[in-house]
Amino acid sequence: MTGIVALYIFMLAAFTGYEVIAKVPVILHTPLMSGSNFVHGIVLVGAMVALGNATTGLEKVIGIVGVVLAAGNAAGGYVVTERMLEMFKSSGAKKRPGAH
Amino acid sequence: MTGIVALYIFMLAAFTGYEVIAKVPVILHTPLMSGSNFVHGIVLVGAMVALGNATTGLEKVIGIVGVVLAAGNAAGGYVVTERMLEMFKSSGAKKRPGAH
Amino acid sequence: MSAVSGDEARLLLIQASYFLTAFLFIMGLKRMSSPVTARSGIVWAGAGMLVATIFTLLYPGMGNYPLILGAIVVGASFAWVSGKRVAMTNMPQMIALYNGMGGGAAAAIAAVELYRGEALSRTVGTLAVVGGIIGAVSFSGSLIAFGKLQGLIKKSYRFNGQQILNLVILAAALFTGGVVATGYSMDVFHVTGIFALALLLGVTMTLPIGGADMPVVISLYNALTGLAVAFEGFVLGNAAMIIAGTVVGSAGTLLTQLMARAMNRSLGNVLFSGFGDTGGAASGGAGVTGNMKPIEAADVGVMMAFAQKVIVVPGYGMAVAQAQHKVWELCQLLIDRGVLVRFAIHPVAGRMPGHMNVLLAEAGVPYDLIADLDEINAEFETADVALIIGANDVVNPVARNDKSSPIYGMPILNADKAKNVIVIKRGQGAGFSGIENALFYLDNTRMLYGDGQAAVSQLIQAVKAV
Amino acid sequence: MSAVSGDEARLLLIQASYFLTAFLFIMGLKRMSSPVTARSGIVWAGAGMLVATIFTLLYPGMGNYPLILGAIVVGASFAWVSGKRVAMTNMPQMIALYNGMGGGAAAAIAAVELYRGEALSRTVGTLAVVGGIIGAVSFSGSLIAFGKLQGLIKKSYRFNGQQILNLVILAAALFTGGVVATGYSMDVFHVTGIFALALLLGVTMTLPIGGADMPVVISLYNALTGLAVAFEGFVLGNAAMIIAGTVVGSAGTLLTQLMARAMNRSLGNVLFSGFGDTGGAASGGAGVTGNMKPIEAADVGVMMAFAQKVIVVPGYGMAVAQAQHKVWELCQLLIDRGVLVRFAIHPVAGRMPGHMNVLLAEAGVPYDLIADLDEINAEFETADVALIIGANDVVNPVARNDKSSPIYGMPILNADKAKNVIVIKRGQGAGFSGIENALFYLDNTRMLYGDGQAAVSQLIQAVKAV
Ligand SMILES: NC(=O)c1ccc[n+]([C@@H]2O[C@H](COP(=O)([O-])OP(=O)(O)OC[C@H]3O[C@@H](n4cnc5c(N)ncnc54)[C@H](OP(=O)(O)O)[C@@H]3O)[C@@H](O)[C@H]2O)c1
Ligand SMILES: NC(=O)c1ccc[n+]([C@@H]2O[C@H](COP(=O)([O-])OP(=O)(O)OC[C@H]3O[C@@H](n4cnc5c(N)ncnc54)[C@H](OP(=O)(O)O)[C@@H]3O)[C@@H](O)[C@H]2O)c1
Repeated sequence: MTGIVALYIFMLAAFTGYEVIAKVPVILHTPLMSGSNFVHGIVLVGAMVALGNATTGLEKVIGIVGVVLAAGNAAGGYVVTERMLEMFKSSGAKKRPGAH
Repeated sequence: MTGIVALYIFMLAAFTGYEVIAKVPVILHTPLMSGSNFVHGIVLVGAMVALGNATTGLEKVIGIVGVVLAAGNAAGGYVVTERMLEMFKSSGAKKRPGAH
Repeated sequence: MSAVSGDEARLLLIQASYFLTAFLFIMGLKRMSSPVTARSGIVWAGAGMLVATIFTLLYPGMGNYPLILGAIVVGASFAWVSGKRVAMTNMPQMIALYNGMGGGAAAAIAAVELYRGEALSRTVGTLAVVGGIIGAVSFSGSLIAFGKLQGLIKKSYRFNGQQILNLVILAAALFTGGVVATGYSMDVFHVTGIFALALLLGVTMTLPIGGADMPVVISLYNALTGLAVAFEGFVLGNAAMIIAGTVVGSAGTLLTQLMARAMNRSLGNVLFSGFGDTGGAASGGAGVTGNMKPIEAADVGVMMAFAQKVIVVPGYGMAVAQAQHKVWELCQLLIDRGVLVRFAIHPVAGRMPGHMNVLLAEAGVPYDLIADLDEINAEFETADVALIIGANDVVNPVARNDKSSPIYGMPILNADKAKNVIVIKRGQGAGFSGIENALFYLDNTRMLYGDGQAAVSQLIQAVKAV
Repeated sequence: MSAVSGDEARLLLIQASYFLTAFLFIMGLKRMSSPVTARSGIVWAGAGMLVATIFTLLYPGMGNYPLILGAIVVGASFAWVSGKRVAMTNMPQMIALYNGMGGGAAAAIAAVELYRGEALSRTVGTLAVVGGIIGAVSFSGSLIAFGKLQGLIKKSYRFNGQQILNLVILAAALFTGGVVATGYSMDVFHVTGIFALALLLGVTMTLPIGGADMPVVISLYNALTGLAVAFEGFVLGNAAMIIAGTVVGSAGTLLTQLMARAMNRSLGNVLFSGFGDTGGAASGGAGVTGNMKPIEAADVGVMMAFAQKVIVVPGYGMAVAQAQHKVWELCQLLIDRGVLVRFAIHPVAGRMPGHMNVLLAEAGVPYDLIADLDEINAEFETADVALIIGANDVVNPVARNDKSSPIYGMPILNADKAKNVIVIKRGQGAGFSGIENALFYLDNTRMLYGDGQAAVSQLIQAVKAV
C-alpha cells in the first residue's frame, strides 16, 4: 500500500467513523463505547501474526502476551456490549397504554 | 492501486457519502442534489488528462467535447448551488417575535 | 536525472492536491447538509475543484494546453452565464442539464480510452465500458429530463412493452461492451455501438416518465453520473475522481430514495409506472359535495389581524405568482401585531423538493418560522386561520380517505383542521394531479380568488386598515 | 509452483475476509448507533471478528499455532467469564479493563517489531513507535481507571507541576522513540525505554483525574487504542486493523466529546483540572433555607394513584438499591390505572453515561416511556407528581441560580416545577458533588426516607391498597 493510498483510507475511515457516531442518542453512549472497544479487538489478528512469525524466546513471550491481551479485548468487549444491548430490545411489541 | 485497496476505497467512500447525507433535512434536498452534482464535476480533471494525452484528431475532438462538458458541469453546478444556498443565510440575527 | 525527479515531484504534488480536493469535497458536502453551514459548503467544495484543476495542468507529458484552456473557458462561461440567469423556478432543469454534461464528459473519457484501441487489462476495460455506458445514459436521459421540464418536450411517450424494449437495448449495449472489454474486438464500429446504444437507452428510459417524477429522476441520474466518474477514475488511476464519484454515487442514491419517499413513491414506481401524467380531472370528484364560498380580502384581513395563530401553506401557485415577498410582508405585519405565524411546508409542494423553502428563504423568511409536515400537522387544530396560497394537492383531504384517488396515501397537510381556512387561487384550476379538492368545499373554507401576488397585496392593505 | 500459487490464493482469501470484516464492523457500528437495531449491531461486528480470526490462521509461513490457540483460549475465556459475571453497575471499569488490554496488545505488536531489530523504513518505524507509545499509554491509563472505579485506588494523587511532569515524560518517550525509529539505535535498552516511559505516562496522566470524569477518560483511551491499532495495522500492512482502528479512533474521539458535553465539561477540563474530587459538603448550603418535610408511603400512594401524570426521576441511588424492577412494577400499576407515566433521564444521572437507561431497559421499561432532559423538561410543569428515586445532583436547582456552586451551569431536570415532588432517599446523604440540594427544602417537596428498593415496595403496596 503506497503512502498516499494509506492516507486516503485513513481519511475515509475517519470520516466514516465520525459520521456513524454523529447521530447516536445519549442513551447509547456507553454501549457504543463498549462496542467500539470490541471493534479494536481486531488487534488480535495482528498479534496472531506477530506471534506466528516470532522466532526468539523474547518475541514469543511478547507475542503470547499480545495475543492473550487482544483475545481478552475482543471476547470481553463482545460479552459486555452484548449484555448491555440485550436490554435495548425493541419495546414496540409490549407498548403499554402509558406510552405516547 | 491494487484491486483490493481500490475496493476498500470504494466501500469507505460509499459509506462516507451515505452517512453525510443521512441527516439532511428535506429543505436541503434540492441544493444538496445540486451540490453533489457540482462535486462530480471533478470529471474535469480526467477530461483534461484525456485531452492532454490525445494525439489523433478523433481523440482530440472527443477530448475537447469532454472538457467542454465537464467544465460546464463544474461551473454550472457551482453557480446554481451557490445561488440556492445563498438563500439559506442564517436567520439567527434577524429572529422575529413570531419565532418560537 | 533532474527531469525524472522533477516529474516525480510533480506527480507527488498532484497527488497531494487531489487528497486535499477529496477532503474539501467531503467537508463541503457535510456542511451543505445542515442549513446553518450550507452556504459555506459549496465554497469549500469549490475550493477543492479549483485546486484539482490547477494542479492537473502540471501533469508531466501532457500537451494540447491551448485546446484544454479554450475548452474550459467555453464550457465554463456558457454554464456560468446560464446558471446566473436562470429563474429560481427553472432550477431543476438546469441541474439536469449540468448533470448530463458531467455524464457526457465521463462517457467522453471512456471513448478516448476505447477508441485509442490499445489493449486494456480486462478489469480496466470493463470499468471503462461500464462507466461509459452509465455516463452516456445519464447524458441523454438528463437532456430529456431537461427538455421535459423546460417544456420543450410536452408529451410522455408510452406504449406497451416499453420496459422490454429498454431491457433489450441495455442487453445489446452490455453485449457490445463485453466484446470490447474482453479485447475481442476494439474496432470503431463496436466502440461507437456501445455509446449509441447507451445514448438511446437514456432517451427511451426517460421519455415515458411524467414531469411530476422528474426531480427524482434527475437525482437518480446525478447518482449515476457520480458512479460513471468513479469508474473512469479507476481507469485513469485518478483518486480524486474515484472518491468524489463514489461519494456522489452513494450520497445521490440515498438522496434519490429520500426524495421518492417524501413524495410517497417508490423508486421502481417512478421509473416504471408514470404517475405524473395519468391525471386528467377524470378521477376526482367522488364524494366532493357542496359549493365553494368566496370571501372578500377585507374580511380576511380582519380575521387574521385578530387571530392568535396563523399557519401559511404555500404551494406551486405562490411560485408562479412570485408572491413570496408579499407573503412575508403580510406575515411581518401580523407578527408585529402579536399574531403567531408559522409556515407549513409540504415536501412536494411546488415542483421540486424544497421549492417552497428556497422561495421563502429568498424572500428572507427566517427558517425557524418554517416547519415541515411532521412538525406542524398537529398544530393546525390550534390555528385560527390556515392561509393557503396557491397550494392544492398538498392539502387535499381525499388523499386521506378516498382509496380511489390517485393521490390516496400521500401524507398531506391537515389544513382542514384549522378553525378557518382561506384559499387564495385564481379560479377553478386543478392542481398538478388534476383532481378535485374536497377542502375547498368544507364549511370552514372560504375562497379568495385572484392572482397570488395581487390577492396578498390586498390582504396587506386590509390588515393595515384594521 | 503449486505451493506458490497456493500461497497466493490464501493471501487473496485472507484479504477478502478482511474486507468482509471491515464491512461488518462498520455496519455493526452503524446499527449500534440506533436503539432499534443496536442489539443486532454487536452480532454483525462479532461475525466480522470471527471471520478475520479464522482466516488469519491461514497466513502462509506462520508457525507457533499451539501458542496462538492457547493464548487465545486463555485471554478469551478469562474475559468471557469476567464479562458475564460483572454487575451492571461495574460495567464502566470492565470496559476500561478490556480497552487497556487492546492497547497493551497494540504495544506488544510494536515491541515484537522493534525488538526484532531489523531495520524498518523510516515511515514504518515511526508508525510502530508512535502506535506503541499510544497503546502503552492506553494500557496503563486504562488499568488505573479500572482501579479507581473498582475502588482499588481511592485517592486522587495531585501536586503542582503535574502537567509539566507529564510533558517531560512524553518528551522523553518521543525522543527515545525517535532514536529507535530513525534507526540510529535499535538496542534493547532504547526499545524498552520507550515502553517504560509510555507506561509511566499513562499512570501519571490518569492518577490525578477524579472518579466523576472516568467515563470520559475511558472513552478517550478507547479512541487512543483504536489509533494505536490503526498504526500497527500500517506497520503490518493489515487493512482490517487500519480501517477498524481508524474508525474507532475517530468515532471514539467524537464520542468522548459528546460525553464530556453531556456532563457540561470540556475535554481539557477533564484531563487537566479534576472536578470529580474537589467536592466536600463545604461549598453548598448558601441560600438553602427551610426544612425537609417527611411523608408516609400510604399518602404518596394515594397521591400517585389519582394523579394524571407522574414523572419518575431515577438517579444513582436507584442503581445502588437495584430498585429498577420494583420501580417498573410500580409504574405498571399506575399505568393500568390510567396514569400517564414518563421517566426523565439526566445524561449524567448515575455513574456512567446512559447508566439509568441501561438499568431501566434491564427492568423491561419500554424506551418510548423514557425521555431525556431536552424532551421532558417542559413537561414537569404539567406533572402532578415528580417521583425522585435516589437522584440528587441532577435535580438540584442551585445549578440554575447559584453562581458559587460547583455544579452551577450544569443543565438539570426541572423537577421543582412539578405540583408535588416526592424524594426517596435514605437520609441526609449528599450527592456525588457533595453539596446541599435546595429542592429538598421547597414547599412542594416531601421526603420519603428509606432504601430505594424498600421504599418503592411500600409504594406498590400503597397503590394496590387504594
Ligand atoms: N415538489 C416536487 O418535487 C414536485 C415535482 C413534480 C410534481 N409535484 C407535484 O406538484 C403538486 C404540488 O402541489 P401544490 O399544492 O404545491 O400545487 P398544485 O397542486 O399544483 O396546485 C397549484 C394551485 O395553484 C393555483 N395557482 C396557479 N397559479 C396561481 C397564481 N398565479 N396565483 C394563485 N394561485 C395560482 C392553481 O389554481 P388556479 O389555477 O385556480 O389558480 C392550482 O390549483 C403535487 O401534486 C406534487 O406531487 C411536486
Ligand atoms: N453519569 C456519569 O457518567 C457520571 C460519572 C461520574 C460521576 N457522575 C456524577 O454523579 C452524579 C449523578 O447524580 P445523581 O442525581 O444520579 O446521583 P447523586 O447526586 O450521586 O445522588 C445519589 C443520591 O442517592 C441517594 N442514595 C444512595 N443510595 C441509596 C439507596 N440505596 N436508596 C435510596 N437512595 C440512595 C443518596 O442519598 P442518601 O445517602 O441520603 O440515600 C444520594 O443523595 C452527578 O453529580 C454526576 O456529575 C456521573
